[in-house]
Amino acid sequence: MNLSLSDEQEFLREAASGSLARVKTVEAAREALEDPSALPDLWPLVKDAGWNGLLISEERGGAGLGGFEAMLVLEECGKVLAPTPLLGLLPASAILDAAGDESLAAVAGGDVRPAYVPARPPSDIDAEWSVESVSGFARGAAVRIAADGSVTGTVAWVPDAPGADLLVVVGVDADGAPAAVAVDAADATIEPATRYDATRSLGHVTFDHAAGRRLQVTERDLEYAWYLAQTLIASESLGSVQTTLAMSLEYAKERFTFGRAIGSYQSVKHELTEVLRRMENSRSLQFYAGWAAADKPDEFALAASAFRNAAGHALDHATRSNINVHGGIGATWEHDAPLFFRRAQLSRRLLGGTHDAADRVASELLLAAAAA
Amino acid sequence: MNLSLSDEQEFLREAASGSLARVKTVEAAREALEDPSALPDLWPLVKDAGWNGLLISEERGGAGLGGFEAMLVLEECGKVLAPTPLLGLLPASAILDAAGDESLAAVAGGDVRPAYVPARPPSDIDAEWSVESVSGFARGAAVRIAADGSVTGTVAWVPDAPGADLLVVVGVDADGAPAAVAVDAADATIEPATRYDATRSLGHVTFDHAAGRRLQVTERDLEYAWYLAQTLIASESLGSVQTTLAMSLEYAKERFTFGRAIGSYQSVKHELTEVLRRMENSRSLQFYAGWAAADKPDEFALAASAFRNAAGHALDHATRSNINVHGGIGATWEHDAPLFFRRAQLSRRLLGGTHDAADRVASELLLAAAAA
Amino acid sequence: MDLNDTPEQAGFRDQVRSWLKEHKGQAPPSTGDSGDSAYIDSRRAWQRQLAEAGLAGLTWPKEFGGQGKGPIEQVIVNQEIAASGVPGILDVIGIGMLGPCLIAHGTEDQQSRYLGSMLHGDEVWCQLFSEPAAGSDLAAVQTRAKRGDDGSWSLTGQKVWTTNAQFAAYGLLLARTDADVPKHKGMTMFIVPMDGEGVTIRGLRQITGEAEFNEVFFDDLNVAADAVVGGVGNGWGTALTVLMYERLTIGLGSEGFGYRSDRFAKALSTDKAACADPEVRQRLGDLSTDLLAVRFTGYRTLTALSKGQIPGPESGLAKVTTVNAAVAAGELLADVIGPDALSEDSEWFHMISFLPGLKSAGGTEAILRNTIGERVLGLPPEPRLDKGIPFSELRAKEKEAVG
Amino acid sequence: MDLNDTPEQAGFRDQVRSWLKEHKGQAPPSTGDSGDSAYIDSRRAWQRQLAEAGLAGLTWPKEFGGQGKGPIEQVIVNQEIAASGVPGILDVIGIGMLGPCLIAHGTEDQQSRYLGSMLHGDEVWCQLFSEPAAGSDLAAVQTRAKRGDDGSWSLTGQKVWTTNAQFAAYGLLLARTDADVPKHKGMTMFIVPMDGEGVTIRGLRQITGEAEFNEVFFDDLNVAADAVVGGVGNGWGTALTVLMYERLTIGLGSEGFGYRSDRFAKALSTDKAACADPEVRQRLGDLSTDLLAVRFTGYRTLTALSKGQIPGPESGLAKVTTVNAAVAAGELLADVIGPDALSEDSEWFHMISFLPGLKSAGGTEAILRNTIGERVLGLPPEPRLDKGIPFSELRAKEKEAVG
Repeated sequence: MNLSLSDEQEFLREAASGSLARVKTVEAAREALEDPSALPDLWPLVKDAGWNGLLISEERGGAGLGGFEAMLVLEECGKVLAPTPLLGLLPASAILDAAGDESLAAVAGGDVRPAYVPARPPSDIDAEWSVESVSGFARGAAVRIAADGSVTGTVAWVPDAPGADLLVVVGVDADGAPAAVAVDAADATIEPATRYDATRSLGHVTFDHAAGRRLQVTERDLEYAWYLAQTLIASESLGSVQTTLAMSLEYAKERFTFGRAIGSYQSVKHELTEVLRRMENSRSLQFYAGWAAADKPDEFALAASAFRNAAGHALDHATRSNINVHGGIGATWEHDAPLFFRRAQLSRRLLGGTHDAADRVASELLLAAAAA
Repeated sequence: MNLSLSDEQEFLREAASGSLARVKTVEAAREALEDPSALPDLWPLVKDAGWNGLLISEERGGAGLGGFEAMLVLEECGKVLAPTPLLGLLPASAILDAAGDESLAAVAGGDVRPAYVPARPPSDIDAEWSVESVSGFARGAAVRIAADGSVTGTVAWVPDAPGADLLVVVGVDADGAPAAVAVDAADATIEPATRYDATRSLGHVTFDHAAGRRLQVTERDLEYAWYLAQTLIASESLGSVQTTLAMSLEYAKERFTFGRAIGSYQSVKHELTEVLRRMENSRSLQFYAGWAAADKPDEFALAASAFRNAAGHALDHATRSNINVHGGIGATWEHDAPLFFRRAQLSRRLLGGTHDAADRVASELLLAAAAA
Repeated sequence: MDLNDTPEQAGFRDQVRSWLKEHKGQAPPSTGDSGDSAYIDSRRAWQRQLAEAGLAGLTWPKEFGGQGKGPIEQVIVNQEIAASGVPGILDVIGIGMLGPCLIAHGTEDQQSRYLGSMLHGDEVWCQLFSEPAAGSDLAAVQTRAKRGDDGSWSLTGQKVWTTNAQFAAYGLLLARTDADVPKHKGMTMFIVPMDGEGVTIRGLRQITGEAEFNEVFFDDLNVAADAVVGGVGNGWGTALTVLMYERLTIGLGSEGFGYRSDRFAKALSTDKAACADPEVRQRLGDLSTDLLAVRFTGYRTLTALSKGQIPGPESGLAKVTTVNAAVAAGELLADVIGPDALSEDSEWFHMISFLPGLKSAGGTEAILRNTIGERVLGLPPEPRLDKGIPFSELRAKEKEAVG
Repeated sequence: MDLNDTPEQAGFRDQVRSWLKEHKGQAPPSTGDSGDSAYIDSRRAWQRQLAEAGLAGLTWPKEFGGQGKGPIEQVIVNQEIAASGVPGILDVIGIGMLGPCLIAHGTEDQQSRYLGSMLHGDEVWCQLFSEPAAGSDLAAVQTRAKRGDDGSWSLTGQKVWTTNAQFAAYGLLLARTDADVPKHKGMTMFIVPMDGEGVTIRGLRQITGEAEFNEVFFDDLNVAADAVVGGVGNGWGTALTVLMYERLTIGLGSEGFGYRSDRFAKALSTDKAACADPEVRQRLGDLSTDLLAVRFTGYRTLTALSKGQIPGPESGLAKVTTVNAAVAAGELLADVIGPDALSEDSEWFHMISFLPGLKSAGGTEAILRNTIGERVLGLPPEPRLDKGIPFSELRAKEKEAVG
């Protein structure tokens, strides 16, 4: 029984923390709300660190690391709201690596930046692969991949699609079976769709018989990519929770009211303990997801969905508590608290959202119960 | 603008409180968990007070009062967990009165005790009248009323059915249209189904081509009966919340820990303020329901459902808080707190439950939005 | 139980309604840019019209230009103004809270100098109580007033969360005049000119990006001895009067800040998938239950007012309910609509962004629950560590604890 | 990151498993009536068998009959016992918490007299700390111990929430020996015979109707001077040792009291209407998320234990999560199944009824959050009004305040 980080993992985390600390990402997150050009370009930093090749096998020029290591890097990004393109890149690179695709050397070398155009796997009550809609409660149909590899359809709110070179698209073939293709970004229409959180690059991606290269992958690979993306956005949230809690604690210790530090009042103390509780639960589920990614593939869907659900809610709760603890000042433009609040509100609704993740936890458990 | 009780209403409430105070109903609620014969027979008290004729027109021998007055009486019953048969009787008498039925004199005189065998009206997304199932999440089909008035079907968890003389049954005719019949209780099978809360008389009622007397009522009358029942069980809950809060407050003021009365701690203070908040919200909605019952029939479904939803949750919250505030002692057999907890857990799941009431609030609002 | 007007009230309502029908063509738009002086001027002019028609200062005594009527009449005016779609008075804070305070505690000179031009919108007022280190704990104000040899006062300090400061003529300011006595005892209330030398006003941007409040800095502002309201050292009592009128104004106010269940239901009703989803319906049902309750809590408050009672602290619970239900509505709408609900041009952007801060406006929920637990439920107070200690020593202690 | 056993651990697990396989036929049923002495005797005999096989007191030093192993080996034994469906030791409290306290603080005579028979189940022990007026605030115990001229002690008072008292031979009792010093300083720990003269044991029925705990009354019970554990006046320190081992025992315990998401999902899976309902699914998904997290929090605790660390107060958060998730599960099951879920013969009756009380067992959630807020997050403590005040004066103050 050893649920702790290896020395290599600790090193990876510290290196990530160190290189991200050299950029004023949080300040940029505020400025970019009014001036998108204020966002720093972190692509050189990503390449320097080799994160673009993190999930690519060593024999193909990558680092050959696993899902858990990717989560650790995203957690560091989440701590400082760093606008890296990793949420789109990493699941894409995992699919490309599974397929042994010809683009891998260029991706590992940082010459080509891929982005994942996701589709959600079926559940116990929904037999279809589906995608995000531009608007409204109903999910959209997966893009259709013709026998010649050409692609048609729309996927909304695709992370890191703007500026990507290569789109790794999950859809269904003529028989409704899941499939994936690589599409040159120039052959798709990508409508930038940044909302509320300037650090989150999003696009609505539309294909109109776009030429695609079929990728030789299994259904399992495509499921893995979806759940990997869930764990990455969850890890970002877990990172943001830590920063938010630290901010709350600092203020709760130094701010006085009625002659006492506000952190001595039960209402504040218990609220921050609740943030800690949710943070620790999310941390535990990150370990579950990391372990399942490597050693227990049958539970990865359950673990990743539970992690996503817990971390998304933890961040929402933490950012609201942070504003509460700070009183009015926490709701002002110049304060950092609103930036994390914006992150929480948007992130919770991407990639199926925490709502879908909770449903997926139920789905996995009900499937297992029915099979038992 | 005058949202307060009239002198007559105040008198009705005080009289109810006074006569119920003469019976040790709370002690009986505990004893009856092990010995059902310990329950007092409150039927003579009900007749003395004239509550059996409360909703029957004066010209038919009743008091000719309205829904709001009925709510006030049930609230007093709820304060002391009094096992009166009013939850079953009052909606039944309202239907009989609307029909001008021949049984009214006997009901008003207390010689015949009727019980309402309910059916839930359709909603925006469920076109059928339906009834409680014995078990499981799906609702049951309404009983079928043949052209000759005979009735077939089962309705589970019918309040006050055991011991009733006359069943006022809501069902659907051969065309699926709602209808009501009066059935002699001897012609039905009534399986007693008391659970968890010994003060709540319940039965599963089965009709097998039972002879029934068609009642000349409108669909509106049958809807009214359902929503009236919602407001009555909600009023009981509101009464129970008040007793529970008083119990918590007394203890919070006299119990000391770490040198302070526990009520001085924010965790206790804020939890009890939350009980107050929910209680006051329920009270406001009781006024809404009472006003709509008399003056705004188009909003009665919305008002009654909102009241039911608020009061059911308020009581659940209040009884759990009460146990919390009392610490371990509040979870012991000899304490009164568990009796109110039992009341909360069972009541919230009868007559569609708070769950259905919340859904109905949505239904009414969405219907209104679609119509606007 | 009767939700209808009495015959007298109905008559008054008819009067108000017909005046509004006749004059609504002259009204400015209900919303506008508060930094645009032309818009503000149009609102001043409209307030003057309302005042001259007897539709402003309803509850002010007649001798001060008011109508000498009761709170129910004020509500009738509020309701009719809302129903006709025109804006109400510009200076809600002055007429609702600060004017009544001058009526209660001001000198005759102050009353005759300020109340008329306040009522007619010629001079708008703002409330200068909160400070960065004195929010919920208002008695901790640090803005310092020093008396000069000539009896005039010099004010230095910072106020925050000031609504309308950018176009106000005067402010009512709570300052510390004696730091060597316990904190509730060393304060005094002043009238200050917002264009005085040493006054700097700075917009304070919120999450939304809009400057809904201001910070106001005082650097050695000089005011004459007659600027004191209610006597030197009596500032806390004077402030409590303002806070009591604040509760009253909120009690008379609209139903829950415009957060209405029918509005949310309408927005959801066009999404058929959402309308058929049991979880969406539960959430809509629950939050609507709360908002409907608040509406009738408002009627209960009015009932109490019409009987001459003043709303107690428990009316603050309606704010808690409203804000939390509106947060739940924002959550639901964003879940159903998706990220576009968060777009700056979305109908819901402001609500979703503004509510987290609103939760702590006017005292945090925790302070409110403390007050209600103690004053309404009779629960014992928290131990107070600041009782009887000179203000200057308190500050020193805090600094030491953090240092 | 590795959830698997090391080779040594795997070897030990095999050993345990094969012993259990061989002997499970001799085990009594896992549950039975604790008032039935034949059943209790069968559990004693089974504990003796486990002890003789080296499967009890794993972490006790060898010199006291234990195995001198680490906590991970204890977990392995717990897991294998649970997996094989046989009951574990009868006297979890004695072996997990009270024995270790005697090992730490007891005299040699006490150790040799009591530990062996405790380990073998011949003499079961109970913990006599809580009192009606000393629950969360354990240092407020009022049970009085008076020293006689011969050095023996006379004990009078009432204890409550005592598990196993009805068949225990001895209890470890916290009593006040000096009321004239501040409350943490005037306490002493005693070994008391449960069949002594003046001891009355009464079952304390819970909401469920079952007597899961006892009240124990002491009326002038006489114990000799050598009944003191850890020295006169050192009772608080001795009690803290027990509480530390309590946390450890819980940390080593099963996953969340048997409240597992797969069990709840199985119960729901047969109701097709419920399985297709998005609201039911959200609730199942949310509570299962929490229970899955607790499982891995347990593994994190084990990781810490295997590195020689002792679980900190934050492990109490797992209890909060578990209890609240199980309450949510009870709610959901009752909503889906209907009133029959509340029937006494329902699988869920006990859980639904027992949980509200469990929330306050072992300190309320509020106390737990205080402790974690202060010790883990470093937030400042509440002002303590009882500091340094003699216990007798505290009581008098309280009485005055209520009177």
